[in-house]
Amino acid sequence: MGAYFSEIFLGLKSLAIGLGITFKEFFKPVVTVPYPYKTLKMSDRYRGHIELIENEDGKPKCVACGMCQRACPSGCISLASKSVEYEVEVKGEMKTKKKKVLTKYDLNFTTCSLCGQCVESCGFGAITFSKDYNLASFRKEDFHFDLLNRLKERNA
Amino acid sequence: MSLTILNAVVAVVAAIAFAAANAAYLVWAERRGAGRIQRRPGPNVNGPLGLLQPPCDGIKLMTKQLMIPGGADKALFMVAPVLAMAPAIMSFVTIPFSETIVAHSMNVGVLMIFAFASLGGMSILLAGWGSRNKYGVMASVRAVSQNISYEVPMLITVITIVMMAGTMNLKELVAAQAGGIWNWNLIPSLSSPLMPVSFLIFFICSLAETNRAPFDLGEAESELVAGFHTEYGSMGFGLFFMGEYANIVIGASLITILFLGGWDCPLGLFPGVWWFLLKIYMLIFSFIWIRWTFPRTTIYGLLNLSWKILIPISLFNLLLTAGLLKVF
Amino acid sequence: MIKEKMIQALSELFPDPEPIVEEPVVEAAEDEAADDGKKKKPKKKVEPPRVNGVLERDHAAHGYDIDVQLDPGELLAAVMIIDKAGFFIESITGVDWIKEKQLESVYDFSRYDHDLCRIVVRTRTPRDNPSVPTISKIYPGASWHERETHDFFGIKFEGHPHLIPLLLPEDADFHPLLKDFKP
Amino acid sequence: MSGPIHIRKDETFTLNVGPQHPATHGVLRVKMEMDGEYIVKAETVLGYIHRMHELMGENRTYPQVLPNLSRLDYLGAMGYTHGHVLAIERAAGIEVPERAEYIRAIMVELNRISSHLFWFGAFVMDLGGFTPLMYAIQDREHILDLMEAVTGSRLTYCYFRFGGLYNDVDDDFINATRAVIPMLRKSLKKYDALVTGNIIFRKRLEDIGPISAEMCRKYGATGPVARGAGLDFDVRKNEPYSVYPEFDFDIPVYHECDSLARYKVRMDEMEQSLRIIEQGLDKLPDGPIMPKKKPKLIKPPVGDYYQAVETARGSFGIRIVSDGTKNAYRFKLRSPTYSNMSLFDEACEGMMIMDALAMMGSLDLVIPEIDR
Repeated sequence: MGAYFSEIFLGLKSLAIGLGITFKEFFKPVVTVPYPYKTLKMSDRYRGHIELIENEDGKPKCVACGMCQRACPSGCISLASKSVEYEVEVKGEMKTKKKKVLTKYDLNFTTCSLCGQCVESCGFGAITFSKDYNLASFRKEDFHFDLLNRLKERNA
Repeated sequence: MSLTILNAVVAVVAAIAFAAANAAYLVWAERRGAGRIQRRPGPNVNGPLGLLQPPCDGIKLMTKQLMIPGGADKALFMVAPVLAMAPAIMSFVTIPFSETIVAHSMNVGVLMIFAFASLGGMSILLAGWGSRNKYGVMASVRAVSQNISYEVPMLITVITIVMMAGTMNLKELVAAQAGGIWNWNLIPSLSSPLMPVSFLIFFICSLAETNRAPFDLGEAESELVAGFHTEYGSMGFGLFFMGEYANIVIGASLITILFLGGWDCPLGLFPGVWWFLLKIYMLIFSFIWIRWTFPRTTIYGLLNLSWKILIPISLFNLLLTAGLLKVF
Repeated sequence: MIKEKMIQALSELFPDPEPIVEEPVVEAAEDEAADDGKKKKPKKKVEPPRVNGVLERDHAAHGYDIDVQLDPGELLAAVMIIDKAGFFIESITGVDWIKEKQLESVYDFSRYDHDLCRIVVRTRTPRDNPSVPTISKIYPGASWHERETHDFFGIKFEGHPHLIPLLLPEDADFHPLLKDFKP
Repeated sequence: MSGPIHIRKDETFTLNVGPQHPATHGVLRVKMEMDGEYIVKAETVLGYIHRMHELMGENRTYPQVLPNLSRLDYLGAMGYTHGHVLAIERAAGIEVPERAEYIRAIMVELNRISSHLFWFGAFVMDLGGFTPLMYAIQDREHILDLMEAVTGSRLTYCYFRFGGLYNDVDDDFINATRAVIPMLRKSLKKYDALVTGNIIFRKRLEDIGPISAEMCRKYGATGPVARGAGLDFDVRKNEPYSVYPEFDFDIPVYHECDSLARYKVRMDEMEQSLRIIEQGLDKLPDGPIMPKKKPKLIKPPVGDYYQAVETARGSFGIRIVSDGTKNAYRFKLRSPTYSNMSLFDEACEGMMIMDALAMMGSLDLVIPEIDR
């Protein structure tokens, strides 16, 4: 009989403690961020989709070596390049040299798993993560990013 | 007192309006309250403080298609939500908000409210059975056994009070408690020392009767998906929802009338009807507060609570009160 | 120590003439040496497939202690010994040795107590008709692992009560982890 | 609770719990034969989000598989990646700098806490209490912020590399972590008062869903499920790896075998993880986070390698059969919940559905990890 009443009493007490905790929380300030009206700043290392980095001339640093393409586990990077001849001054005389210039750098963000292997594999520091996370669309095609274009738009 | 047709129409319309407004804005209050408890704002986009949320929800529910699942019993499926709402509205007719504001004062008011409350269980049974859903059937069986076992301690507690006041008229029950807080039934008196316990029992039972958490076994969303209203959409679901909140208002009013002195004012600052409303909304807040604090009980835990704890204690209280009434 | 005991108990399953019992020991020693030297000697590669028997392995290098290879017929006996010694079943998987035209099913057992010992039991069956007795009678938990292995490799577990696809669709008639699987 | 005394075979019905059901936390389906509220027989059907990670592991080079591992278990991704890198390091013989190992341990433990916190919330939600989930998520958010600042992502980290780490932690992280620890301790006390002591909660879990030690052994259950059955088994202690031998921590073991025991194990484990993080921060040595010489292409020598780690859900095993090329010949993932879930069919027989679902919650299921 004693156990019966003590169980009722202890049960009621535990319920009261619970109610006390939620009552205290009731008066504490709200912790959520009303997302579309207010946004949080992403941390410096936030890994969004990748973005090309420009050099001093506003041209992409990328030398189109294709390392990122090979490193990508999902095969979502595709790039194309063409050879361009250019003149450079070596020891006082002008010489014609060939180099690869990036003509296309497509990122298929629908299959990207944001692992960062591409950025790590890049030996030239030519790609970086963007801080872009407000990505939503009804069309798949919106996530086939043309990074060269994005770079141009950024510069413009 | 004779009831003219005009009187009746006005009473029913007022009751429906009160029930509907309460149901709509209690949903809002519940969501805001839950939000505050969980430290988030709750609905706050539609209108100031999200006050336009209930009309938006209502419009959404009304414009949705009413789907009747294949193989369902159409008649029962359609009747059940109406049956959930109607008794709740009918019960409002007899509830006295103050000495004068009452649609129709009956001398069996308590009995009438309990009679209508039992119909609520019926609607759940029909909804679960009629929608041809296994979850629905399981939930309705649960809900009915729950309703039956909780009506017993509830009625025993009411008998205690009726015995003390000597009337079943709700108005007279309040009148019997007039004259200050110490006269309320909540406060133990010489003839009924266990009244706070009775209050607690009645409070728990009204939680269970209205299918509120932690006794919401009828809709137990984590195991029975949505329980008896799994198959309901659009306004069918809306009616169940409104019925639930209307029942909460009735439960709170009944507690106020039976234990908290109805419109009796402890300080007398403003008219009694405001005190009455204040009391019921305080009780409703505690309902909301409890819902967002506790996990759900099990069905056997629920029945154990009723048959092993609430009924013996309330019976004991009844006998004690009867004996003491004889003595004093 | 449980390791020595288990090696003893499992070795008794191979009562063959002495040279075969000897051989695994030699191989084990060689294997250790190979691990230490990082690079396998070229002659290792042309060595014939492993002979059935018990091998002791270095836990630090391989992650398991005892490596048993046996015929499917002896599997149940070995698993019963392991069960009696109080091991729990960790996983069952397969490996497709397509060059040798064999399918290997691999059983991992480990212990709950601090006497660390992981036993790997391997058994090979021909690739064209892979069939291994089920151990789900001894370890009911093996049932799912065997169904999974059946899904992926098509190894039939004889006597399994419910050998239907678990992870693959119910009507799957392909075995994706076979090396000649073309999606 | 025992089952119904008398079952008539012709009076049972089949109830499909899932693939879409609030209690299964994903796309798991349990076909239950019911007699009223009692379960007569249950059969779990898996594979609704089976993605064949093992085949991907064979088709891709070793570094390319790295992101896959965090897709196994989205709540405790670090632990799984840890197992993977340790296995490859064991196979290829790569030395890991000490600092990297310490950071790994800190990260794994942080992730374990965040996983347990989310489980705690989801579990109480299974039982019908919604609010603890929100509190748990608030606390988890602090941990995710910490981890985001270092790793760059919030859920699927891909932070460990063979031989080291993707990037180093800074003082900000260390200070922020030190600040978060007492806050979490306070929250754990709050949960204790709000949930653990609650009579309704206890009544729902005590003596419900018994899983005995012998059953654990027969089904290979590990992690909190085994520890709730009185088995003192934690890979961090039993088969020490990484820098765990350096830390002083206890393995919580409860002998009640019921759902409450499993709940308590996890709640105590959070405290132990906090202790490990504290010690890790104190002991964190200076130095590089990547080895000086690391093979450009990872080609483990021919052989068969196994690595077990203790994740939030139990012992995760990874077996790599290498044929000496840059792809694995066989890439086997032994997921802990797969084994833990396999005993559900037997354990839930004769239980009532709400108890069975409470027990299912106490197993801490993450479906992508079961289906792989």
